[in-house]
Amino acid sequence: MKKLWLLIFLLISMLLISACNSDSKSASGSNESDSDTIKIAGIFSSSGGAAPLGEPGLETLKMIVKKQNEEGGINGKKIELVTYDDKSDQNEAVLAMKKAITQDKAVAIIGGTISGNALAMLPLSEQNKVPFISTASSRQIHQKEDGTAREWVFKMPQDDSHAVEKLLQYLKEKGHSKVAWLNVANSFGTGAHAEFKKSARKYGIEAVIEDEFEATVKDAKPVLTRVKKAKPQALIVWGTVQETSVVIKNIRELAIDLPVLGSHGIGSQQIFNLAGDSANGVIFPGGRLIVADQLSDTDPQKEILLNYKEEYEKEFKKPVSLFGAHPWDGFYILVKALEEKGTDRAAIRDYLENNTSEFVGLAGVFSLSPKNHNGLTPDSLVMIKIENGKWVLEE
Amino acid sequence: MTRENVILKVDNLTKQFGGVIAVNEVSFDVKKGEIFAVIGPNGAGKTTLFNMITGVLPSTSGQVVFENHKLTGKKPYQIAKIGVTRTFQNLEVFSNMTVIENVMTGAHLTMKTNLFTAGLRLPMVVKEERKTMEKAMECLERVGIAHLAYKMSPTLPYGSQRLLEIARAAASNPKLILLDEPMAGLNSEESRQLIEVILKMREDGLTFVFVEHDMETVMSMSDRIVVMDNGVKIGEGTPEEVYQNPKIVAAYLGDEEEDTVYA
Amino acid sequence: MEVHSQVIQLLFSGLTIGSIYALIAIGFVIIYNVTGVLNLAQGEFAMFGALISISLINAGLPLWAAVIFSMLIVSVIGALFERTAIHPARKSSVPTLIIITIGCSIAFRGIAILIWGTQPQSLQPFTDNTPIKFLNAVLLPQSIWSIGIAILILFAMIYFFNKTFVGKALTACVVNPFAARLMGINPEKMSLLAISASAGLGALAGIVTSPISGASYDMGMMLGLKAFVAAVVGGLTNAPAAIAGAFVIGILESFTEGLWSSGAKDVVSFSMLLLILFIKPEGLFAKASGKRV
Amino acid sequence: MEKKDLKKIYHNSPAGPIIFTVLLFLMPVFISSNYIFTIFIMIGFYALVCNGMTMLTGFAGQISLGQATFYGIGAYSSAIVTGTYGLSPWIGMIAGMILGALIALIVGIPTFRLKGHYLALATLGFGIIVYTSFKEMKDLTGGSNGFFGIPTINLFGFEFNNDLRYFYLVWVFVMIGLIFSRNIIHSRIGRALRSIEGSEVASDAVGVNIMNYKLQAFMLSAMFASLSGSLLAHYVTFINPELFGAMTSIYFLLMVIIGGSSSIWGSIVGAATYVLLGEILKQLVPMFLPSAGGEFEIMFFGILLVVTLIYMPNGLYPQFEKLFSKFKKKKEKVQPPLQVGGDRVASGGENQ
Repeated sequence: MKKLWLLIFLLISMLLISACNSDSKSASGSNESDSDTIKIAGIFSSSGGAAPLGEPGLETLKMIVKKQNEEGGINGKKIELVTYDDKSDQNEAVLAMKKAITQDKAVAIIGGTISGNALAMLPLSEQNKVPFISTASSRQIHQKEDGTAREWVFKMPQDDSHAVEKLLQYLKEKGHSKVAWLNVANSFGTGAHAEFKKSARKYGIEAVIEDEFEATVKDAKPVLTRVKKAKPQALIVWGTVQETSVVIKNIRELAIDLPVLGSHGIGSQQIFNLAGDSANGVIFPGGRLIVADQLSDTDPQKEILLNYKEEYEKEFKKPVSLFGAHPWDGFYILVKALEEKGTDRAAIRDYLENNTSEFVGLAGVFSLSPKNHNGLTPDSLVMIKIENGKWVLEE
Repeated sequence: MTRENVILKVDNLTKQFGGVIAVNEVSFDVKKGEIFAVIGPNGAGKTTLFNMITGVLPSTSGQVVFENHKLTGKKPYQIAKIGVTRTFQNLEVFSNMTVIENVMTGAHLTMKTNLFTAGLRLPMVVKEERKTMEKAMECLERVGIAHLAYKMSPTLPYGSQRLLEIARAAASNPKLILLDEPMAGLNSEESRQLIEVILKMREDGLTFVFVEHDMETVMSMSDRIVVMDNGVKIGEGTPEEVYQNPKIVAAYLGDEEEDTVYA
Repeated sequence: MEVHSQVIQLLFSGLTIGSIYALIAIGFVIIYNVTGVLNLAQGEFAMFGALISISLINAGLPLWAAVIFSMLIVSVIGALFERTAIHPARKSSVPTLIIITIGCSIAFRGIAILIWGTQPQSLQPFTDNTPIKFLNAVLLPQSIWSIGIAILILFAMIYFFNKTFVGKALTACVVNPFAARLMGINPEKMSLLAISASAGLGALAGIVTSPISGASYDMGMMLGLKAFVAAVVGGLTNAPAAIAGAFVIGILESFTEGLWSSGAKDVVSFSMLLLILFIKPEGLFAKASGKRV
Repeated sequence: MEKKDLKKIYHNSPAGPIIFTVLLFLMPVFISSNYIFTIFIMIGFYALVCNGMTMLTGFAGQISLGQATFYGIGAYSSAIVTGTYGLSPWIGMIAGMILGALIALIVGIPTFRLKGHYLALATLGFGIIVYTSFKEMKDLTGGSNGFFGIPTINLFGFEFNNDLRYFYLVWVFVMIGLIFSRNIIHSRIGRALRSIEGSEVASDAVGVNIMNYKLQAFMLSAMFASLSGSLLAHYVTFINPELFGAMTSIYFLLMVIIGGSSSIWGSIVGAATYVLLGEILKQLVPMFLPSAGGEFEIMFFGILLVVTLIYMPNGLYPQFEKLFSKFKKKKEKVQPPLQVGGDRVASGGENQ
């Protein structure tokens, strides 16, 4: 019985200690001397269902913070990075956010890998008036229902609407006016579906069939039989890698000979393993990163894209991913504000909002404003085609 | 036998399991204040009969009437509401409760508390609880195990658990208690105690019907007896009459007591 | 696409999915009949089977060896599961045992994350996967594998339970454990045997599935639940009924998806579960004399 | 004699609960970390759900594998009532509880007609149906995108808009819930529920309408879960269907079993163990297994659940009680293990 007490005591004291000291895996060594460091928190889904998205983000952020510190930090101060894993779980994300704001007293927070988590986290940033730079993609993150910007929240990835509009532009150019729309039945898919319904008409495009498939889809052939019957000119499959692979395979198996378009969520090497040859010919709107070497030399992003790619691949011995790019953009936008305004959160926010224009980042060229806390346009994306295990810029 | 005195009327009750007829058109009447026994060898259909009267088993045909209520087709809890309760052959005390709680559960039907008044613990609930508790104590005193009231029920000796079941049955203010082999597993001292309790309760106006094959108990305690064999009623009468009926003695002793008689 | 070819296509899809459910459902039924336990960790055996076979193939083993080894390994996992979790609690009530299997299922998933991580993996089809045309509908060789294996197992089951000594012994344990013991059959050994055999079958289901839909640590739960629905719908008391139930569920899901909406798929199959539970709890195809449930 | 005697059966010395409550409510005087508050708020949400489930599992002997359904119904009711229609949060809460109870009734009636462990299966299936509905009824729930912009709770102009305030709000509800449950257990209703577990046939014979009481316990558990869901919705202000999936239901059951379903205090122990252990594992495991990713901690919870059921079927709470009674020299009163239905049902089913 004594053992049980001891155990409980130990566990509780461990929790208290860890809570008070906070889990500071700082990039720099120093801990207590607050004035010498600038504390930033990174919250990513480095495990759980969204780990393939969250991990590159976390790694990138760690890498560039280290680099920045090696180059002298910010105005002589080192950056202290505190990181949390939200395990792709909404509750965990809220807890981590809380910890970052109240225990670590972070100056700003970067992260929120998936939209669900970012949406759950952002009320805390608004309440506590802490700048939150989101690396998840939903438009709701930076925009309220009425279309105005959320005061303390900025968002680095393109909106779903950018990707959808880029895709629609492409369809229009190719003259496909009757399309089939399929999306994965989660926030990634339904969000894009809403954007599609809103904008399709503008581009003179009509969906002859709209349906969903599950993230755990095993066989999409039943849905595809209906798609085939509707006789579209092109087929849009909006999902992330795993489910899209299954659907694409099924499309090939049913010998549906139509152009297949994917979402920006499939721009990961995994698609080559999971979908194999079936992926050939799939076209999707994606960031310039994965086709950086094919860009024309006049492209303003080309240089930093190639640099980032080289650094990341050298450090982690694996190919870059688009999801790693968003924290990069967020961090360097933030660095500028920190250099100018120090650690005053309100001043940082104002600076981010008003003084970030034509910032050349990895995802695109950002121009933030009080009305727009994202600052990207559909042109920040390019159409990319999959060909025999390679990305090919499609123009 | 005057009609007004009849409290329980069993009328052509039949139970068929597949092709086997376990109870075949059994009829008898029980009068108010009587101690009435159903005897017969194992497999005679006594327990099946009991289960039909208390609603545990549906009957195939025939009916049971208690006072003016038809019991056939009712569920056990509905039958309990009418005033018929029972004990069990293989002891079914609530093993997760203390002795007094067992008896208080027996008084379930005499109480009115519902989920919300209970949750809010309104004054009327407290009052009712106290009243029930007193009553439960009384019941325990009547069977002579009041001193064990706060023990967990499985810790009681076997005989006391039987008494507890009777106290629990009595707590619901029933008019009729059915006892399923009340003497099974009791030693002679415990049996004697139990008989005393039952006789005492009969004086308070309760009616008892019991199934038993301990002949001694049956003869010493019951007013009237029904004898069953192979699902059929083969005789009825006072203990003396039954003892003197050669047909009954043959059937009963021939089957059941053979071992004991010749051992 | 014409209506009849669409129907045939949906039928093919339904049969494929159904055959996967069937393989897992058989395991449910065997375990349930021999031990009385509703094993909600059954889907995790499929997950282990799939991931282990992929690892073995990546390590250079040929497909057939990988299949056999991973089935063996998963059978051993099943045996360990029986010894450490089910056996010590065999005297507990049915719900307690159900919860124990849930506990094991989440523990299994945790172990899978530690070993394989969260990234989905895939397996090459068993044979060349050029679609076969049939009345304007296509059937994949992998689907034929899957359906074929399910049917083969069905006949193996019938043979096993009716013709072999061990099979009869297992049946005896169900009908009357006491009499079985008198005849020298040890029900505890039978429980071990039943659970490891079911684990092996579950593994096979997982391996067959992975070329079709990939494999990941969390694939077990939904597969297990659907197979469970199938088993209840068909009838938990005997394997052929459960297999029939699995095909019913597979076809139902495929037609719901093909003719109505994919979102409604889960709703339809789980509504079917409730409907069966409420109206015909012994299952659609079970004989009314079924002892269990 | 009268007054003392009631206490003799339910010797609920108020000392323990009062000390606990005082310590808990004084905690913010010593600790002012929002992180700690959040953890306790989470524990409160879960404890409230588990409280209802304890009534259902420990006292009525039924198992629900779909309690997250009611948690979700509460959350979405509150979200829709306050977010979409702009009504008072209290209306949302009550609407959620009524809706939860009604749905429990609809699921319960056919389920309890059947003997055995059907509730577990029916709730499992039903949980998935409702979860899918949350995703599919996009106009009402926002679908997978989630429901955004749920207002905070306001009581006579007092906003529960920070962690400290919410901490008190949640724990007041938890305490009221505990007292409510305790009152029920120590009454006619509690005895009726426990008698079902003790012996279903005897319970029937003394006049307990078993189906009715199982149903009541199920509805009560649904209301607790729904209330907790409402509180969650107003706390996080953003909800999506993922919060209310099958895994959440399983976690609730896990908490109830680990805490111990034979006492309502087990619900707090279970919820606290789940949350605290989860937090600790998150800190510790990466130190030893840096490569571990994902929800690896479910492995520990799974093992803990199995070990608890095999070696400590009463859960952790009785251990606490034993410790406590060592100091207080209390009478022996350990409830028997979670002998949920099963065996008893089988032995009582003479009419099958």
